[in-house]
Amino acid sequence: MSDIATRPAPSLLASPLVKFGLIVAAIVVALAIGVRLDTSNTLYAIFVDPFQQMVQAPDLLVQTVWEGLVSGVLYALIALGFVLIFKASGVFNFAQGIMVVFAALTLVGLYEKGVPAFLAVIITLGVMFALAVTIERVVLRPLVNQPDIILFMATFGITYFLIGFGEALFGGNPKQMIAEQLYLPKGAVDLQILGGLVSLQKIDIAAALIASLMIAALAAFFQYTRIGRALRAVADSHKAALSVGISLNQIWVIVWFTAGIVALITGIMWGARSDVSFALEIVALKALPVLILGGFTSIPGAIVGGLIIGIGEKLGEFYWGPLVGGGIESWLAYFIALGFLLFRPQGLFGDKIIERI
Amino acid sequence: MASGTAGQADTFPKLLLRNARERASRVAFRHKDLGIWQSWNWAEVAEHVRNFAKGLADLGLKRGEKVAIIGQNRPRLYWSMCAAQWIGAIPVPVYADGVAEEMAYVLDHAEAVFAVVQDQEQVDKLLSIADRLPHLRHMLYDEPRGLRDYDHSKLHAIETVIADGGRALKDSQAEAALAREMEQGQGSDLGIILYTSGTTGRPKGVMLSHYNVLIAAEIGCGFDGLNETDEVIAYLPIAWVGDHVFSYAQAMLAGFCVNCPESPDTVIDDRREVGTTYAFAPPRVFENMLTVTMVRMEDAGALKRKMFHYFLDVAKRYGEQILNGESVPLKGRLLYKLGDWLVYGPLRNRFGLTNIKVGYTAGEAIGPELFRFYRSIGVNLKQLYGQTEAGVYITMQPNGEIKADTVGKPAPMVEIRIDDNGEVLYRSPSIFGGYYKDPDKTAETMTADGYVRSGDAGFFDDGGHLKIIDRAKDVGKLASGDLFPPKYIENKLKFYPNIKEAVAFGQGRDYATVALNIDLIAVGNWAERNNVVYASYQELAGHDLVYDMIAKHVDEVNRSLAAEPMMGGAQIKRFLILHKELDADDGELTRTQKVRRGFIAERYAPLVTALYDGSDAADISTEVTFEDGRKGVIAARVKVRDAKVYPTGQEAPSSAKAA
Amino acid sequence: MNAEPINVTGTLIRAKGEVLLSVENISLRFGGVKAITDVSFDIRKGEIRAIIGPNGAGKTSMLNCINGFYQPQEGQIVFKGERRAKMRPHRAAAGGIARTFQNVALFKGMSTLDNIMTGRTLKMKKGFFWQALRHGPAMQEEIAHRRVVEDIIDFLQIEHIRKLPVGKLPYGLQKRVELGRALAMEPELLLLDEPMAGMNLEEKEDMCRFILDVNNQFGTTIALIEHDMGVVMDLSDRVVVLEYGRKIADGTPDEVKANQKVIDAYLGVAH
Amino acid sequence: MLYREAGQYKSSYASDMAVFPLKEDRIGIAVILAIALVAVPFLGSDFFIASVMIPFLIFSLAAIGLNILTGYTGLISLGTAAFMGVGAYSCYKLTTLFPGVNIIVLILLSGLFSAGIGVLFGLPSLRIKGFYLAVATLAAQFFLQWAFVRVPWLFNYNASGAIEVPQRTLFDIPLTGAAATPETRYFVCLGLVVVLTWFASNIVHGKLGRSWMAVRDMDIAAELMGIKLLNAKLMAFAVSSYFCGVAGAMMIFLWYGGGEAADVFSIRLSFNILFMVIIGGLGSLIGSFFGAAFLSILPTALKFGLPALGIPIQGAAAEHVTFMLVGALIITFLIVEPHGLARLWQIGKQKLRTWPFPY
Repeated sequence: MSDIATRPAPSLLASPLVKFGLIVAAIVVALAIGVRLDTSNTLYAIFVDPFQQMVQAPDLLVQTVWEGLVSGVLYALIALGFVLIFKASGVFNFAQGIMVVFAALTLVGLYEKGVPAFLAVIITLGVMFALAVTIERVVLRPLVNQPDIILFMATFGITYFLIGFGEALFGGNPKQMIAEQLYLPKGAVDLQILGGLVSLQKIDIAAALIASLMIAALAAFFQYTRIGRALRAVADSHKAALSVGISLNQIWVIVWFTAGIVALITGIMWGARSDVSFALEIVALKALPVLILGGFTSIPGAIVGGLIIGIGEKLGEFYWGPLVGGGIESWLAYFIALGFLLFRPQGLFGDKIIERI
Repeated sequence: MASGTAGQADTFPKLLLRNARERASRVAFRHKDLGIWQSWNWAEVAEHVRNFAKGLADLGLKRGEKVAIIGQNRPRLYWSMCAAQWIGAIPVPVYADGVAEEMAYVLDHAEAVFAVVQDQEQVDKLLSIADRLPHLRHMLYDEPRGLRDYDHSKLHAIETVIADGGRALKDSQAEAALAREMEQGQGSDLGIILYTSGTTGRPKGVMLSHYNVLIAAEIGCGFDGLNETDEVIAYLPIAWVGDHVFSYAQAMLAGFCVNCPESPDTVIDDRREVGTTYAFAPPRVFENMLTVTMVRMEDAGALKRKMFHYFLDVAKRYGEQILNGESVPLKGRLLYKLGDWLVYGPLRNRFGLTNIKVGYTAGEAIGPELFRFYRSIGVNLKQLYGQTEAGVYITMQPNGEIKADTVGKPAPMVEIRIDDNGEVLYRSPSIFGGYYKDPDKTAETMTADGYVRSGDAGFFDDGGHLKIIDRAKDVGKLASGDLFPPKYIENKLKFYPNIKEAVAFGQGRDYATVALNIDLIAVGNWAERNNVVYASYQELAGHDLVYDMIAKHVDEVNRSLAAEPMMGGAQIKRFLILHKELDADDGELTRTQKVRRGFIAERYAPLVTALYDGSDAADISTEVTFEDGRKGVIAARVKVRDAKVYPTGQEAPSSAKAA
Repeated sequence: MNAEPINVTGTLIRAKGEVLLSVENISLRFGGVKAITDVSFDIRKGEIRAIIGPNGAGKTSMLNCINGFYQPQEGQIVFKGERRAKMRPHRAAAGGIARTFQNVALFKGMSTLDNIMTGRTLKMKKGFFWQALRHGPAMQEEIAHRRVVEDIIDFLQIEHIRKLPVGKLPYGLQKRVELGRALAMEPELLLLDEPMAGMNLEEKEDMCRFILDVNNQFGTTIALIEHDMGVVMDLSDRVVVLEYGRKIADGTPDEVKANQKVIDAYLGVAH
Repeated sequence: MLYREAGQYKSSYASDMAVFPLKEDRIGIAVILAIALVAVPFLGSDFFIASVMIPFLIFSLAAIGLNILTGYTGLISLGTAAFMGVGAYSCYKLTTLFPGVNIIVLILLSGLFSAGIGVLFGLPSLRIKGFYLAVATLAAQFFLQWAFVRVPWLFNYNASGAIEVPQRTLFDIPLTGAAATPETRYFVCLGLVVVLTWFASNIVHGKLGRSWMAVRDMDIAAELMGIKLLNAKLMAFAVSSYFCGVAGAMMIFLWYGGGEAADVFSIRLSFNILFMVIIGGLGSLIGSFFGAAFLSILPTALKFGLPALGIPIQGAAAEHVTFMLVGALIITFLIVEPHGLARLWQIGKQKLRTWPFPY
């Protein structure tokens, strides 16, 4: 063996300082030229007006940020499911979104069949476990040692199967989440701040709390249990995990089940805010930009990324959206991620990407 | 026809010009090179050869001088033959894979002044023996690779010589002179000297005139109706008379296309690509193809294998009759059609024999099973018997009269006589003019009335077909005075796939016996199927069940010997299976894999004794050379079995049942 | 192919006059790790130059600098009289530098033929629309380059694997195909990173012959990294020895062999 | 078994480099074309032509487009539908701007706009690979989909927000619009698909195709061959988007009609085409056809096939079953043959060539 050298990832511009300077300079120049040519005050509407609004109505800003925060939490939860599986098995689980829907539908469906709410939760957990085992048996095991892209594609298959399966069982219509039966709070808390009224939904507060609790629990699980440590080991090396005495197959079942639990909780929270429907599948795609921001293997990254995307998206929609006809929520997250990719491809917390030659 | 052609175009250069006139744009030569079949039509070939001839002449080649040609089958090497003949020089093709020693002898004996070779390898070989070739003036090579830094004062690229010749021919006077030079050639001129590969003694230079070779070519072309649409692949040594006649003379005469393979390893693929219509191969080639087929089919799915063997059976039943144009029941015809679609057609395709009009095998005896297999799947395979001295053809199998165990009837224009000692003598217009610089040998071989002694013993069967038994000098006699043809017996045994080698003893003894080698692959397969466990060749060879199986083969051979005239006395009375494989490294085989009977008899004397003293086993220990050159000793106790002998002169009982 | 003076059988004279490439005081760091420190040497036209050294000596990094994968922090590389500060690999390729990799870097999904054809990319000029037609000029261009590629296939004796996907070929043949791909670029300077790694004796001999033939027939200048000292001593005209990213010796094989530093650093160590 | 290769030799590089060097393959292609040209339009019912053949052809073209990007160049895209949409909307704008120009020309031109947009969204591909690039293409998907609804200029400020397909004719035969018969639309589709497939085949077999595959297989070595990575990748985006754009224009103008333009170019369509490429076989043109046939015909076949077999299944249930089946098939395919139908086809062909031998 000769020396394996590493090659720095190519960068558009060598120094970040230069890069930043150039961008600022470009914006200033563009503004200067733009304002001069601008007759209908478009540039004013983009670069000045929104900030004026923020300052003038801070309560609206807080309200928007809060809403962003809440949807950010939910993005983060979905992303968390991705990260768990990616870390432990290297599979990029596209099906995480549909698992959320599926878990929520199962819960609601069971309740509608007359199962008591909390029993339904337990049975749903059982279903998620069964799903994890099935996926491990039917999909992952036969595909072991295949390239990542193949496994990625396989999760597309899982997604489609679950969509069909879920719709066949529970029908395609949106359903109401059984929030009350699960003792989730209802109504809103109105706060009088900054000269305005900020309305916080209790369910949102609960969601944020439960999400935090779950993340703490997961962290503890990874830190303090044998299985948790094994899971962390497997992320580094499969052999290391085997030496802890847990088979790879078991680990897969465990992470997929854990991701299933996360999915169920996400589903309950999300369902309580809107309703349970397959539209969530598209929303779940937002986890992708979250992951890009946070890095594919970092749990804190998933959370921070989720929050950034959630808040950024809401702010963008509220202050800039009307300028272009609204609805920019649908793509803004991806553009934020794209911008990030160009300058920090490894994400906020990711390791530096090194190409080997 | 013979005289007609000879009158107009009585030499090969003249024939070439005739082709360039009559079928100028038809492809004459193809060579798989650089990934595609590079082709030249007759006009281009004629042009090249003419320029080549001029180039050779300008290098100083004179009428009557000899040009050695060494290499694999390449268009330019064939052209060099014609170019030499153009100016009256005599091409001497030489076996390319021979050691430098052998090459030195031939080149020196032929007094070759030029050598046209294929590549660096041959150049190096010649350079290494240059001091022993005082006559050699120039070397020409086809492939320049690696020769860039060689001294080019006496070394030339063929391409350059051709180009130089082409430039010189721009001068119309030079052109006319060259044309006159060519016109001067006559059919009776010495056309080529072919050295026979010397299994015994030094190689002998067989001198054939243009006329001799042309007649030979005509015999073949007329016999099978070859014409300009045919395709042949040239892959056998250019120094061999067969290749010279098939790939040079007949191509020139009939105007068909000669295809040169990319390399010796790709012949099968290349043959498939070209789809030859006229083919020649020694039995070993056909045998290899069949073996590979059977081995590959073993890996096929059960259903497909079943289907395959079912249709092979159908072919065995009806195939040959259909090929021979005999009447076959409708059901057989339909089944054969189906089989043709499912099995035979694809098989012919894989072998590259889809378009085959006629294929020949010769050189050694071909196993009847093997022969019939190819015929049954619709390949018109035939045997011929020939010799360099005959300009190849002595006997051939006419369509519809093909029998596996004969070599056919006398070829057109050939007369055959069997001598008292059984030797086959022949006479025809294509026989050679004598051995080069060896009048004694010539006199020995040619009788006063113009017959040539073939050196082979044989007899005609009832249908007038010739059967070759063995080399005349090898056919011995038992103590009883009965004929003992060892090779004939050995070949009969070797036709069984389970038997790899056989050595027959019996000269001057009371009866004939054989020592055998089993074929480890074939018998190994059999062992696997029959749950016979073995650890080594030795163990397998000594196994009783193996002995039983081989005994059946010996029995069948005895039956067939008993049924033939004069052969009944040579039935095998006792046999044994040798404990080791005969090996060229141990001197038991020649390098061409022929058994050295005398040496083996000496080496395994205790076993031979046991064959004749009635004991049922004997101890033997032999020294062997391992692959890495170490020597060791193998010791074993070898069993001897008796075989049943049948009364002679009548059909052996129940042979049909056995088959 | 430049015209070399022709000599009597077997021997050859290489024109080793002008400097084709010179490396001047190159230093390369990865973060805090110094891969190469202040190394200078030159490669003359027509020679076979070996770069040797123990593992981790910075040999591959050196090649990577030469063909533009890495940009050294200090020093310069002068190629054909042109001093360059920054170099991208495709620019190096256009300038006439080809290379092979230590661990074969073939295009695994493509056939031998297509792999070697990619080496002709730079020389193919026909535009997109002709390519979309694949007739006329584009086809003629393809054919012309196919001819060149066939010559290389013939040269390297890989006719039989012409149309097979390279991914399934034995390692020795893959190395040969990779050499073929580099040759297809008709490079002036050929960088070979351990061309004989992982080969058996016979394959090594073949590869040696090919390297010599390339140098001899096409006049290609060759810089190679190799571990087999016998091969290095037989093949190369001059040898540069690296250790821990520094040059410790430079000269003819005999000189290098006799150098005490080299003996200490390298030859004494079993590899 | 059907192959008789003996005698099929190549004496020129042109014939050796032909896409179908074997006579049997050429015959096969000719037979398929003959069926497509004669048998289908004359024997097929209007329903078959309009609901099976036209969608199949259009999906095939889109799948070829994506295959160029994903299969040949190794760049994942989840924005196929959006690029198709660009084609459709460009075509609509072109028909209003140049009403006199033949619709076929406009469909072909509209691909160019798609190509341009494709290049724009392909720019990040120099820096990012794999999943990351998938996200970049998702940005394209959602942004463009949004634009189709929110930028009124694109649909000429129609109150309905829909675009309409005007009637356009060639030699007085209506090609588009309500008056166009399924047969006519089918012939237009067939012609476009055949010609564009031929172009695609030429490109992937030439220098550009080799460059793409080189980038896909080993980008570092490709760079070393003098292939400029950015150029090769952008070219892939451009060509791929062109094909998708034309397919999108065909989809609206020759199949759906304008009313649904805002809805069809959704992420789900992107996924569908991706599945076609995967099931068909990455890096195979013929695979694109297989994949498209499989996934475009499967739902129709289920919807009408299962009841015919006596399995009672309602419309919605059929859709659910289709989803499950597609999902299960994707997984099955990835497990059994990750290289898709094209590889199975290739193996089958190889078996036929070596018949009766197993290899």
